[in-house]
Amino acid sequence: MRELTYREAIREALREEIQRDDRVFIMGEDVAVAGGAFNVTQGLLAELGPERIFDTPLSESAIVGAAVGAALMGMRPVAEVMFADFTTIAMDAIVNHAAKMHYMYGGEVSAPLVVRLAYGGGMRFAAHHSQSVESWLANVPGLTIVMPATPADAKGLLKAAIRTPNPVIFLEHKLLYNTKGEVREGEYLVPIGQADIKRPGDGVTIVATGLMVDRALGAARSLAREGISAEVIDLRSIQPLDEETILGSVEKTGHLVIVHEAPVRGGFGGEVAAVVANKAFGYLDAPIQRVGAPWTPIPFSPTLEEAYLPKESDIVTAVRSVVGASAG
Amino acid sequence: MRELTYREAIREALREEIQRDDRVFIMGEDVAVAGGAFNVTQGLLAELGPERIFDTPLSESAIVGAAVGAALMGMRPVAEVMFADFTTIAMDAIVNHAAKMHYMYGGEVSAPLVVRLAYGGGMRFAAHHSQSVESWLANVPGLTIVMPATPADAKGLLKAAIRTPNPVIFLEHKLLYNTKGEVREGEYLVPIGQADIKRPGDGVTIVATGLMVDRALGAARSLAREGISAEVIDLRSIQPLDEETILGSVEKTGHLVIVHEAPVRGGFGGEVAAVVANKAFGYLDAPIQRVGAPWTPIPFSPTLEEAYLPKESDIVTAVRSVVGASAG
Amino acid sequence: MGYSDQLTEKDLIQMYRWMVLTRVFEDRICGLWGKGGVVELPHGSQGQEAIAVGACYGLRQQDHVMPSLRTRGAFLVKGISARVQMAGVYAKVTGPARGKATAHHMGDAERGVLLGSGIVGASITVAVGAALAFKLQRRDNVVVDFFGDGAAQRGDFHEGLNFAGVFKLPIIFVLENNGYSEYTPLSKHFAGSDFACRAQGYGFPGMRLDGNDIFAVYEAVQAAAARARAGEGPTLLECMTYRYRNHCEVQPPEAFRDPAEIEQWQAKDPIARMRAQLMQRGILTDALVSKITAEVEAEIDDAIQYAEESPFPAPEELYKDVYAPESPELVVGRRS
Amino acid sequence: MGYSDQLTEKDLIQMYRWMVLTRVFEDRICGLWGKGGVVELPHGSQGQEAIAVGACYGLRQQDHVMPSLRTRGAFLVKGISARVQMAGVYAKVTGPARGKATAHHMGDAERGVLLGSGIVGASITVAVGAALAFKLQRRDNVVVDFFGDGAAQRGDFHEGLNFAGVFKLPIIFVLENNGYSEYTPLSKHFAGSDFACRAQGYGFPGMRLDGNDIFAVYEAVQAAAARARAGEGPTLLECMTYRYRNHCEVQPPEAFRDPAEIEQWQAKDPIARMRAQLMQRGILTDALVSKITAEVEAEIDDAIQYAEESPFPAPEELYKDVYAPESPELVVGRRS
Ligand SMILES: Cc1ncc(C[n+]2csc(CCOP(=O)(O)OP(=O)(O)O)c2C)c(N)n1
Ligand SMILES: Cc1ncc(C[n+]2csc(CCOP(=O)(O)OP(=O)(O)O)c2C)c(N)n1
Ligand SMILES: [Mg+2]
Ligand SMILES: [Mg+2]
Repeated sequence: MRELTYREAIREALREEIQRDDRVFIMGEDVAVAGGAFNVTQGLLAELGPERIFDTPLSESAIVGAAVGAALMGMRPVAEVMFADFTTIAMDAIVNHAAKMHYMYGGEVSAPLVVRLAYGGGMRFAAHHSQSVESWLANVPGLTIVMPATPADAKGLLKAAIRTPNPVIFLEHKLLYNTKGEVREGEYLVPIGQADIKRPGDGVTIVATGLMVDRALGAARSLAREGISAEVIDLRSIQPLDEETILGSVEKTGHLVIVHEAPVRGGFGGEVAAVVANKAFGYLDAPIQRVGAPWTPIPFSPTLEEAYLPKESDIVTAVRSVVGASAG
Repeated sequence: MRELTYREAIREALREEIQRDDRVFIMGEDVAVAGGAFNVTQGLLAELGPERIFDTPLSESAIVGAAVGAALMGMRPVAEVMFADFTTIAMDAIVNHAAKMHYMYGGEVSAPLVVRLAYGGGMRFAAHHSQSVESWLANVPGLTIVMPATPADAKGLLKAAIRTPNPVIFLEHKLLYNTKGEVREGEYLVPIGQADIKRPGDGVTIVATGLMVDRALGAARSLAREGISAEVIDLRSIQPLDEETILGSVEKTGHLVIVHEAPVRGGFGGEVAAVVANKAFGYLDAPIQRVGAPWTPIPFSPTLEEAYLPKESDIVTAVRSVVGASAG
Repeated sequence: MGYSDQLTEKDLIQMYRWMVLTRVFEDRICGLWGKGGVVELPHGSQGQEAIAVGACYGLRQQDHVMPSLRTRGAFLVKGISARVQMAGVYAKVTGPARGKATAHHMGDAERGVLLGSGIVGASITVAVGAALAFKLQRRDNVVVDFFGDGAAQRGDFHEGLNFAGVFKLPIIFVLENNGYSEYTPLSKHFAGSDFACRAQGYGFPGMRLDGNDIFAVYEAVQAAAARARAGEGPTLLECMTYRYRNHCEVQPPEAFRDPAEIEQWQAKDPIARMRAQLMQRGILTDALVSKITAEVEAEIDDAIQYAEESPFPAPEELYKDVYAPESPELVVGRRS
Repeated sequence: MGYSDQLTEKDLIQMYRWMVLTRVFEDRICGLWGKGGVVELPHGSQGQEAIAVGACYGLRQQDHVMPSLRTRGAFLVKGISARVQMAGVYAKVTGPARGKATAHHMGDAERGVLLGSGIVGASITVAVGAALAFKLQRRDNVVVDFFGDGAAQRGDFHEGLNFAGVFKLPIIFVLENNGYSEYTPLSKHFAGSDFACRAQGYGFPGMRLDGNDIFAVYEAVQAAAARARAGEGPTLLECMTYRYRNHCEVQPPEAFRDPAEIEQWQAKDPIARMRAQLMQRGILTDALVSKITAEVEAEIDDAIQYAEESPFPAPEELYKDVYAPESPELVVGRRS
C-alpha cells in the first residue's frame, strides 16, 4: 500500500473533507499562505481557494470562539491553534462554549468544530511549546479528544472528527509529523472511540497514546526477547474511552502499564487505572504502573528534555516491575 | 471555642495576613467596595484601605497576569477570580506563567500568589457558574491546589497559601460559605499537603474533597448504623497529595471509595485510585469505587441539578458495593 | 432620521409595546424573587429597554442576535414568547433546553437568537463566528451582538472586534454602557473618554449615542445593518444608558451608588420618553396606553401561570443532549 | 529633541556599539543555525535594533524590561552578557536557568529583565503587574514592555493596557510594528490605520514613530518614562520597523514576501543611519567604526567559544526549582 507521512495523511484528510462538504473550512494563524507552522496545510490554499482556508490574526480565543459561532450556524470549521500549549488561551471557547452548546441549546443545534493542536516535546521548544495537554480537557463533558498515533489513523480519525456533529480536540504529536506509514487512498473513516490493539500479547497490557504508542511497541519488542508478551493498546481517543478493549486485555493479561507523555501526576493515566481498578480488579495480578513525565515543567536543554520525556526503557522497567511483582 | 462561618474564616485569614505582611494585597472584581460576589471581603476596604484591597476591571486574564507580575517583583497578591468557571480565561496566566516562573527563572525568583475561586454547584447557577475545576489544573507542575472543607481549615490553609513562596489555587465551595465551625483565634497555619482524617474507621476508606467531605461524613454516620466503619479522609489539597495518609488508611481498611463533585471521568479521583492501585495494591480487598458527577454539563433546573450532584446516598451505595464485593 | 421616518404607526405602537412588555416582565420577576417560584436570579434590564427593542425591531428572522445580561427585550422582539422565558425563569421543563439552561442567555436557532454566555464577554467571539458563517455562506444576514461596558474590558472584546474588522464581517456591536460593571462604576474600570473610539483601532466606525432614545438606537442599527449587508463590515454602537435595578437582585437598587443618580436617569426613562413622543404625535392616547398596559400585564400573568403550572424536568432529562447523535458511518465498529 | 541632545559622545558611541553587538550576535547565530551547536531556533531581530537599544539605553537598573521576540538588544543593554545569552542559545548549563529556559525570553531579576513568554502577548499582563508592584511599593521605577504587532491582537494586549490605564501604572508599551505576525502581513491581521490610536481607548497617549531612528525611540521612551515616574501613567509607542530575517530560521528571508520590500527597508537600516549621522557629526570615524566592529566580533567569538566549551546541564538539574523552598513554619507536620 501507499505510504504517507502523518503530516501528509492529515493534509489528505483535510483536502478530502473540504472537497466533499462545502461547510468545511480551515482557519488559523499562518495556515493558508505559509501552510502552517508544521507545513501540514501546505499547498491547500492553492488547491482549495481563500474561502476554504484562510489566515487569521494572532487571536486564539477569537479563532476558537469564532469557530464555535460558525459551527452553530451550520459550518464545519477546522480551527488550528498551532501549539497545544496555547489551549490555555482558547480554553474558554473550548470548555465553556464548544463543549456545552448542544446541551444548553437542549439539543437544538450543536458545535461541530475540530480544533487541531500540535502537542508534545522532543524539539527543544521548552516549557511553552512542548506540553501534552489532554488531561486539562479530560474532565469536560461534551468534548471528544482524539490523539492519533499513526498516519493511517490520523487520516481516518480526522475525517471522522470533521463529520462528527460534536466538538473535537485533535492532538497531533510534533515528532510524528515526519513518520511514515501505510495509508489507504480515498475514503475511509476510523470510528472515534475505538481503541486499537497495535500488538497482541498475553503477559501484560500496555495502554498508550500518541507518540508513546511507538515507544510502547519498541518496549514490547525488547520485552519479547525476555519472554514477556506485551499487548499494546493505542487508545486513539481518550474521550470516548474504549473501556471494553482495555478491560478485555487486562482480563487476559492480568497486568497493566499505562504510558503517556504528560506528567504522571494528574495525567489521564489515572483515569485508565481507576477504570481498571474498578471494573477488572479481580483480574489484576499486580499493581498498576504508570509511565509518564516527572513533575516538572518541560526544560529546554537537550540533556534535560531527554531526561524529561518517557523512554522505551522506562516502559520496559515498568513492565518488568509489574510482571515481577506477580511472579515474586 | 469560637464559631465562625467559612466565609468569616477566610476573611479573617485575609485580614490577618494583610496586617502582618505589607506585601500582601487583594484585587479582583468588586472585592473592595462591594465586598465580593459572596461577601467574603466585606468590610476589608474600610479596615485595610484602598492600597491593600481594590477593585479591577472585568479582566480575569489581566487580574491573574498582573498578580504574577506583581509577585515577581516581591508582592504577595491574592487575586480573586470570582467563579471558578472563569479559570478558563485566566488559565494561561496560571498554567503557563505562574506555575512555571520559578523553574524558568532557574530558582532566582518565584510567583507567590493566591488565586481564590468559588467553585461548585447547588445554587442553580447552571453550566457557567457551578463547575468543579480542580482536575483542569491537576496536571500542571508548579501549582499548589487547595480545597478547604471546614472553616478552621479555610483559615489555616489560606494563611499558609499566602505565605507559601509558590502559586496557589484556592478553591472555596459556594455552599460552604455559610457553614459554621470552630475556628481558633489568631495565628495558626494548616500545612498544605497534609490530609486530615476527619473521622477514623477501619472498614473502608472514603477520600473526599471540599463540600463532599461533609457528604462523606454523613454517609459514614449512616454506614455506622449498618455496622460499616468508614474512615473519612479530607484531602485538603490535591497538590501536594498526601499519599501517605491515603495509603496508610487503605492498608488498614482494604477498601477505597473516592468522592468529588466534578464528573467522575477524568476527575482527580482517577489519580487517587491510580496511586492506591499502584502502592497499596496488595492491601486492596475489593475494587476501587469512585463517586462524582455524571458525564454532563451542569444543568440549571433544581430537579436536574439535584440529580447531577453527588449525594450522601451515592456514597453509601458505593461503600456498600465495595464492602459487599470483598464480603461476597 | 431616515429609517425612523419610515416606521408606521403600527410599528411605533409595537415598539412601545415591546418596551412595556420587557419592563413589566422584569418588574414582575424582580418582585417575585425570594418569594418562591422564581429560580433564576433576576438581572433586571429596567431602564435599558430602548436598546434591545430599538436594535432588534425590524431585523429579519435570520438576522441573529447575541444577548447580553440585559436583553430581555431582544428575546421578546425576536419572537421568544414570554411564556417560554418565564418558564425558564421558573426552571421548568417548558423553558429553554427543557430546564437545562437559564432564560437569561437562552438560544433559539429558529428565531435567530444565539445562546449567550455566563462568561461575560465570551459571547462576542461566538457572535463574530456567526457573522463569519454568514459571510462564507454569502447570506446577507447580520448579527447584532449585545454586551456591556464591563464586557468591553475582556480580551474577547478585543479579539472579537479585531477579527470582525479584518474580515469585514456583517456584525453590529451594541455596547450597552450603563455606567457599571456589577457594582464597579465606569470611572474605576475605564480611563478613556468613550468606548466608541476603540472601533478606530479595529478599522471600522464607532459612535456613541443616546441608548435611552429608541429612535436613535433603531436608526443607528438600521444604518449599520445596511452597511453590513452591503459587505462594508462591522460597526460599534456605544449606547449610553442606565439600569435602575442593581446588578442582580441580591442587592437593592441603591447599594453602592447614589440614589440621586438613579433619579436623574429615571427622568430620562426610555419608555416614558417614547410614550410622550407618541402622545404628542397623537399616535398614543391615554386609552391606548392603558390598553397596552393591561394587555401586557395579562400576557405576563399568563406567562407566570404557565410557568407555575409547568412541571419541573424529570431527572432523566439530565443525561440527554450531551452529545449530538452521530450518523451510523461514524460509529461502525465502535465499542465505547 | 531634549533627551537626545543631552547624550554625550560616549553615550552615542555606546548606543551604536549596542546595536552593532546585537546585529552581529543575531547574524552569527543565524549563520550557525543548522550547523550544530546552536540549539535554540533563532528568531532574529536584525533591522529592529534601534528599538531595543533606544528604549533601554539610559534606563535605571531597577527599571524593568519585558522582552518580545526581537529584543536581543534589550538583554544586552540591561547587562546580560553575550556569553550568558550565547550559552542559552547553545542550551548549556551556563545559560539562563542553567539550561532550563531559552535565551529568547530569559529573565534576570537582578538586572531588571522580566522573564518573557512563549505565549505571544501573555507577557503584557505580567509586565503590567510589575508596574503595579512599583506603584504599590511607591518606587519610581518604570517597566518597558516590548511586543509586536501580532501580539497586539491578543486579548492580553487589551486587558493589560486597559488595566494599566485604569491604575495609571508606570509602564511604557513599546509596540514593534514590523509589518508581520509570523508570515502574515499587517494588512491581513489588522484593518485599522495605526495601533497608536488604540491608546485613546485606554485613556493614555499613544504615538507612532520611526522605529529605525534610535533617537526618536530614545526620545519617546525617555519622555514616557518621565511621565510614568511622575505618576502620570502609561504610554503606547508604536515603533515602525522591519525584520530582515524571516519569522525564524526555518524559512529564508524572502519566503512569503517581496524581496523588494526587504531592500526598501535595508535602505532605512537603523545602524547604517546612526553611523552616518555620527560620522557626519564627527563622532564616529572609519577607524572607530572598524575598531567597534572588531571588538564586537571578538566579543561574539568569545561568547561562542564560551558557549561551546560550557557543559550541558546534568540530567538531575531537571528536578530542581519546580517549587521554591518553603520556610519551616509551612511544612510542620506535613507528610506529603
Ligand atoms: C468573565 C466573567 N467575569 C465576571 C463575571 C461576573 N459578572 C457578571 S455580570 C458582571 C458585570 C458585567 O458588566 P457589564 O458588561 O457592564 O454588563 P451590565 O451588567 O452592566 O449590563 C460581572 C463582573 C462573569 N459572569 N463573567
Ligand atoms: C499565543 C501565541 N500564538 C501564536 C504563537 C506563534 N507565534 C510566535 S511569534 C508569532 C508572531 C508574532 O508576531 P509579532 O507579535 O508581530 O512579533 P514579531 O515576530 O513580528 O516580532 C506567532 C504567531 C505564539 N508563540 N503564541
Ligand atoms: Mg454595565
Ligand atoms: Mg510583527
